[in-house]
Amino acid sequence: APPQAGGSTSTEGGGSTCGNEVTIDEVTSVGLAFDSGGRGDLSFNDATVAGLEQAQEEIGFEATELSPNADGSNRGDLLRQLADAGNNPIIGNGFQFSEDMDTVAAEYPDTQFIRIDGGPSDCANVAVLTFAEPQGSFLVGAAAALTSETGVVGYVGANTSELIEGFRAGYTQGAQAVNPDIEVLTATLEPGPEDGYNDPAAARVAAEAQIEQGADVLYHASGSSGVGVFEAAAAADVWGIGVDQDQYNTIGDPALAEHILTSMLKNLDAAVYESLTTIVEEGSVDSQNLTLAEDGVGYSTTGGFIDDLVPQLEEYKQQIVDGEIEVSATPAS
Amino acid sequence: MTSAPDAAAPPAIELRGITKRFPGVVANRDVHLSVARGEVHALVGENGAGKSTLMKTLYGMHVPEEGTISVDGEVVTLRSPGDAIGHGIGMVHQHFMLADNFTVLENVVLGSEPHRGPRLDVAESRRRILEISDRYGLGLRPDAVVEDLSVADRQRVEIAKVLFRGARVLILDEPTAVLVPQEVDALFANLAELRREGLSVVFVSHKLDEVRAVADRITVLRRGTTVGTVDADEVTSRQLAELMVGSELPVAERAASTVTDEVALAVHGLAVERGGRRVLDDVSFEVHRGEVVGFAGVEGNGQSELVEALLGVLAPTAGTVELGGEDITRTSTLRRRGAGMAFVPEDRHRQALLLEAPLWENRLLGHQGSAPAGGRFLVHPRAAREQTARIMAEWDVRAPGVEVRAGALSGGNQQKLVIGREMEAQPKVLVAAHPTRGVDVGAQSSIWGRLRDARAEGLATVLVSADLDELIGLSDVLHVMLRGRLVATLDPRDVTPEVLGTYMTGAATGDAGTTTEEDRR
Amino acid sequence: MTAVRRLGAALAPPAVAVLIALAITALLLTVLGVDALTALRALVDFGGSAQGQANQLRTLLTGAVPLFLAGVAVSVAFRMNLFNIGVEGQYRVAAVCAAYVGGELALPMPLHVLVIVLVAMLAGAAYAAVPAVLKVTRGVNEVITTIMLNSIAVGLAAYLVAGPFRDSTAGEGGNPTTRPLGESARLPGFQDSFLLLGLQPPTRPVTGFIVVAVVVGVVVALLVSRTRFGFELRASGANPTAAVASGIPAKAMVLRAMLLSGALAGLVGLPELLSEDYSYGTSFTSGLGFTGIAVALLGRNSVPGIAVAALLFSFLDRAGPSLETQGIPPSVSTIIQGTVVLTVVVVNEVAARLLARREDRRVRGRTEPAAVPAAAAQQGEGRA
Amino acid sequence: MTAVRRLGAALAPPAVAVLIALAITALLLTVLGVDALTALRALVDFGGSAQGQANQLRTLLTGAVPLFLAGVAVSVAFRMNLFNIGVEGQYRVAAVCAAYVGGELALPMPLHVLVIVLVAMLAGAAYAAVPAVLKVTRGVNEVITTIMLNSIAVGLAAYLVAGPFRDSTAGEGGNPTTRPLGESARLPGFQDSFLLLGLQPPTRPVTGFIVVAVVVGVVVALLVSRTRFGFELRASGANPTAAVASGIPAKAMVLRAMLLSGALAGLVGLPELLSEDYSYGTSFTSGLGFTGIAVALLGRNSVPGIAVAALLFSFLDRAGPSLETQGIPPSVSTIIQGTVVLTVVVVNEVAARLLARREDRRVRGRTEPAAVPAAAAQQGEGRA
Ligand SMILES: Nc1ncnc2c1ncn2[C@@H]1O[C@H](COP(=O)(O)OP(=O)(O)OP(=O)(O)O)[C@@H](O)[C@H]1O
Ligand SMILES: Nc1ncnc2c1ncn2[C@@H]1O[C@H](COP(=O)(O)OP(=O)(O)OP(=O)(O)O)[C@@H](O)[C@H]1O
Ligand SMILES: [Mg+2]
Ligand SMILES: [Mg+2]
Repeated sequence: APPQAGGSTSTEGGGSTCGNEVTIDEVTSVGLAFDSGGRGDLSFNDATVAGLEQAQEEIGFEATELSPNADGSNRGDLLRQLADAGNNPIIGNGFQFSEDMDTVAAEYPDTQFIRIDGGPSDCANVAVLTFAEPQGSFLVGAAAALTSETGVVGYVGANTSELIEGFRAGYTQGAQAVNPDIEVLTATLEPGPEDGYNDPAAARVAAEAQIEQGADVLYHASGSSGVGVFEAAAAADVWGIGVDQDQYNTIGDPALAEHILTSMLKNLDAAVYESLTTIVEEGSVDSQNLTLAEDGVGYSTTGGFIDDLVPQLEEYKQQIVDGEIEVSATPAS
Repeated sequence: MTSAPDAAAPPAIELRGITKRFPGVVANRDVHLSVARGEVHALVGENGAGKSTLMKTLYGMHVPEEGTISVDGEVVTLRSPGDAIGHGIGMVHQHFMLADNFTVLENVVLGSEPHRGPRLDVAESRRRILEISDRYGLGLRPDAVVEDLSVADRQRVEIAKVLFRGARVLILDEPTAVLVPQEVDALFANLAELRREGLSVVFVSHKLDEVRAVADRITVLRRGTTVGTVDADEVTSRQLAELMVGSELPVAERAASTVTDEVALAVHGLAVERGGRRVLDDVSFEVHRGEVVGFAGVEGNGQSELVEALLGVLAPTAGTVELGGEDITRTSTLRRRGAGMAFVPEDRHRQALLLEAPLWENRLLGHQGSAPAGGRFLVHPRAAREQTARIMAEWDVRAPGVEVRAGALSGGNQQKLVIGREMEAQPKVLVAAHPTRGVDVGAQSSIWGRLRDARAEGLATVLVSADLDELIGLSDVLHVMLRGRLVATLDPRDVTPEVLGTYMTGAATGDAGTTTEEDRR
Repeated sequence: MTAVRRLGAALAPPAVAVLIALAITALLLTVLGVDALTALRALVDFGGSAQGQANQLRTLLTGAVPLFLAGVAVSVAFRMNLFNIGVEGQYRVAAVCAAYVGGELALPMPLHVLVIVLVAMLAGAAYAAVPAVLKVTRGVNEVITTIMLNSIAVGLAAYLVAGPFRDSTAGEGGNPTTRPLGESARLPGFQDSFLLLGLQPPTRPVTGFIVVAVVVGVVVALLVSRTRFGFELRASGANPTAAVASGIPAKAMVLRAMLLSGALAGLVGLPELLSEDYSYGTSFTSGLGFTGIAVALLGRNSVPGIAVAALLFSFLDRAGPSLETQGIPPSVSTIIQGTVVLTVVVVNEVAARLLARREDRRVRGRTEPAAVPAAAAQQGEGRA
Repeated sequence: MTAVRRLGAALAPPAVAVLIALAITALLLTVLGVDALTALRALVDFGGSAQGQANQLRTLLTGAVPLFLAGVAVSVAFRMNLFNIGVEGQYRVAAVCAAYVGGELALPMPLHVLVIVLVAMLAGAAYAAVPAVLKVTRGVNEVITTIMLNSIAVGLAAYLVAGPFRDSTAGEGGNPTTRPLGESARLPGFQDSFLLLGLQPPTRPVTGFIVVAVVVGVVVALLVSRTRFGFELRASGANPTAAVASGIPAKAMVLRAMLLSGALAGLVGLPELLSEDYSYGTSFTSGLGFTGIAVALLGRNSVPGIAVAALLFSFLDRAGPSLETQGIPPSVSTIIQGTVVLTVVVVNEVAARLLARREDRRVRGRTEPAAVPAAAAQQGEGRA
């Protein structure tokens, strides 16, 4: 069905600079462009796929998935190709789509774009789904501090992008909320704001170094690099903390799963599922920031390792939802 | 035409009806060659006649299109040097094939290393090399790096290499081109020794007197095919030359002096050090316009360093060089060439040619900065092609065209191209090492003629050569080099090769019996 | 005439090669249990709609431009037997410097772009100067220094963009980038000009930097074949000893070749900077320098060959998503792309050899066999 | 005596180099505004506790093993002037094959490991055979073929592990891996043996494959310096024309060198397979082949040099997190690591030259200058 051009008067945000308000009568084909790592990364990309597949089962559209090339230079072209093929809406997975998606949205003003993560967009036809990762990370940080016997916990981040630094910020605050004297060791896999999602070997070396320095709970925000963290944790018999999905379930290796204390859930699947059903129901979708309050983020208890901590964590959660605790998205150092 | 010395036994080597084509060129056509056991067999012919090609065929470096090769009466197929070596054939190449950065020992054993199990037996290698060295008076230093050796030393390494493998048939492609008479005598003594031991030697040379002296039989090649085989004692050099080229044997005759007062090149107290040792020490001389100054010396006594220092490739540790009154001790090679210096190196493959580039690009090399083919910023391929064609015509460089790779030319033709290139630039000073190395008798006399013409027009020449006839015939004054020093200054008019030889080996010293500069004017 | 023939000689082998490569790839695919026909169709598929086709054409061209520049940069050093693995680091450092200077400056249109291009070339050359100087003065192999400088470049660019070069006008938070270029530095592209060729204009313009790439290609081709510098470069590469004896300063040539290579490398990031991103930030493309090595080798160091090679790489890159759409997993599509290039390399090599041999024969065929006086050869030359 | 001196000659330069490198790095850090002392202390910090130190030592050794193997693999080809960029692809293909065969087989202990090692070496050699054969028969440059084969290897390994080689006993879901090795294929490591040296044992053992690495190092060193094969390898690399003229089959040598290099490359992934992961999956370490090139070059192609270089790389790798703990941003720590290696390369080169010159003088000093009869030289030799 040809997309209907809605009135280009945008409501909030004071005047969009590109694209139209899009109304979709019938969702027949949905495009999904992956972040680097592609399908099978056991975390970020796979979570989005899960949401897409759930919606697909219910709604019954055709889905086209495309992966970026090795150097990630073709993200914009992936979106264009999906748009040219008539997909509507089109999902771009990851903040790295930010600039490209806005550019492409201007070129295809009547196609609805959905971006997971990234800064706000000026385009009327771009809906950005963001998550309060710092809040979720706060809770697993608290869990880490409550579990740690050494008073030292670790963190392995993919890179120094704003998004990934947010994980670190929340985690540190959560840990310090429990134990102000706690030492949080941090390691970053890539010096710049890009990549680092696909280097389990480096993650493992970093994690081992932290374990050597006494860390006994390690959190990672590094896509499929995280496997390296879990391997190091399992080998040293300490804890790892998963990210994005419930990695206890998705890691696929029981030996590693036994060392996944909890995971910071970024309910991508639910968000993707919901935005697609919203389009079906209402014809359009808006940007959303999904916080603890909306269950956009959270923590998992699979494996039962933190069952006794749940009351304390729920208390922190409530305080955050109530605004008693404010979680900053930028790390102190 | 006679039969082989021992008609009963099958010939050690027999080539029958060999034809070898390169794209567009028939290098060998229906060639027949038969070498008996214990025979020294010479192969002569003008440049490009196909001698090296034939020898390479025999050494398995390429497979002929037609014809058969028999070793001791048995037809064999030689697909690689490995095969040839397997049949007891060894070769010393016209252009050496040594690993420069390896030691003498390593080079000699390469490919047939003495070993115990998989392990290399260095001690055994050393023992056998020294044995060969002593037996044939090769004077090898097993641990010297080949890179540091003079051309003659390298030649000896190549010979040792072949002997080391116990080759029954030795191929020597122009082995004497860079040897001084004493060394040639020594080599021939060695060959005689080998021959007595029943080895066969095939050797290529342009020096017809030499050929007659040492060979049992001589096969003449012309335009890729055999003209005939003659007994060495039954032929004169003149007859040989006629068989080869149909012209007379050239003589390096002296011409009237054209020496002027004007100093073109002046060298004072020049010294060069290598590895902490003075390889050139306190060398002083002058070259005037219209003068040829010859340098005689056994290889390895500093001639190379002298040439390279004059060219500016080697930085002297002391002394000055003046070109036309201007101090050029510290100027670059480029400037020196620009100021009218030309250069014919001792090793054309290493220092003068781009073997994989077409002839016209080789014409540009060294002259890329000057008109008409080169320039300050641009080069002009068309002009370079035209000039190359002219050089080829005037200097009788035999090649199918200017687009041919330099590496496809025969050795003598490469040499003619290099000389032609340098002379066409009309230099003021020519620094030439072995300018007629490897060129045939006809071309040699024409090159000599041209050098004389240029001298008459004012060219100042520094001539280094192992060919004493050439040195004596062309030079206006002769310096003898020994251990990096000028030990004698001789007048070529009253010196014979034999006398010169005694000076070169250090048997005679000083300036006894020579004239002074004043006398000669 | 000869120019056309030479271009033909340079272009024919790759063309034949691509066809043969496709055949071999089809075989391999069948072995892997993939439907070869579908895969190949997807490979060469430019999409159904005219719009889609135009866009794919744009992607092809836009993708080829930086690869071409990288290939040319690598090839210049190759001519001297220098292996400039450092194009990768050079273009990264150049891009971050150019983006910073371009963002902070305000200049009228053509000047602004010019300054950015110059800064990029200078920065690239400066970064290439390090291995060059180390090689010339200390004899250090350029491969290892450039490998290490590549890794330093990653850190350096990240450090610069996060610190000294960061856009100070942007607030806290957000990923660090340099200040976006002003309008005067944004290169117009080709879009409506497609109409002139009777084609549908793509949704986005083809980068205007393609003009620079063409100019660079022509200049470098002329430089190498027609100038003294180019000749000296080739001679030094072919026979260093002879070059020195011919008055070519070997060390200076190493320096010059590396600086030129680095300056060209500096251009690699500019299409992206001037026509896409307008700043150096998170999504700046990396890895082009490495692909440039393959491009230069595939193009056999000749400028037209490199152009074809860059187009081939870009073509295959573009095909990745098409293959994925056809249900071919990314792993198999990587295999396909690699195999196509590999076969092209081999066939290209064989074809080039055959051609050289034919050319040889053509040249020689004009003259009589062996020992013919050169005068005849000269005539033969004149006749052609 | 000479062996010791030679080892000293190979080891002394890198040691001095590291010290000088640290000094230069300190300077650079000060320029970047980082406290140099803190940074350097963090760099060499092995942690406070004895346990921590033992563990860091373990990380250092474990990290160095595959880098050493990769470096040796690259260096064998280098000796013949072959640039085997393909170690990367070779070890990947070898690892996936070895993991598959090892996982599917059940054999008694030493045999099981042996079979896995053999399969890895065979697979590596087979994958290296492709560029070797293409070079020998078609004259295709090995750099481009290995580059392309690396990219094909990525696809191939992903394809194999997702399809034919996938662990069929594992359920659906989860990421694809090969079937985990049985106990009989899991290499015991060194842990309690630390006590013998008076050291605290690390929490995890050092990979037992270190023994294999040492054996490989010794064998390759002997092979290259003491055997005919090694000698002919060097000769063919240094001067192919001379080698051919000496009857050494050049093409066969290319084949042998590449096959040997590939077989050694096949070992690179085994420490991880046999002592860490026990299967090949998505998290298998990549990039070791590329680092191997830097290691081989830094080690100047000598086995002891490569060992030192591998340790240095592993040391710096290990230091990354320590630096970050000291508040040094990752970008700066990347710069530090790169600079240390770069300076080591330069100083090493200079030192090696000085040493070579001294050695030269020593050797030459033993013989008389020029035209000395060989007998005298022989005596001189005997005297030393
Ligand atoms: N590799 C090659 N490719 C093409 N042509 C070649 C090749 N080698 C030799 N030729 C040609 O074959 C012919 C014979 O050359 P060859 O080297 O055998 O001459 P030669 O008798 O040894 O001469 P010289 O006395 O100058 O050394 C020449 O025309 C030469 O150009
Ligand atoms: N780079 C070097 N290092 C050490 N020794 C060297 C070096 N170059 C030459 N030699 C030695 O110096 C001596 C003189 O050699 P040189 O090359 O000067 O010979 P030459 O007299 O020039 O011979 P030719 O007549 O062939 O030019 C030889 O013993 C040689 O081994
Ligand atoms: Mg010859
Ligand atoms: Mg000499």
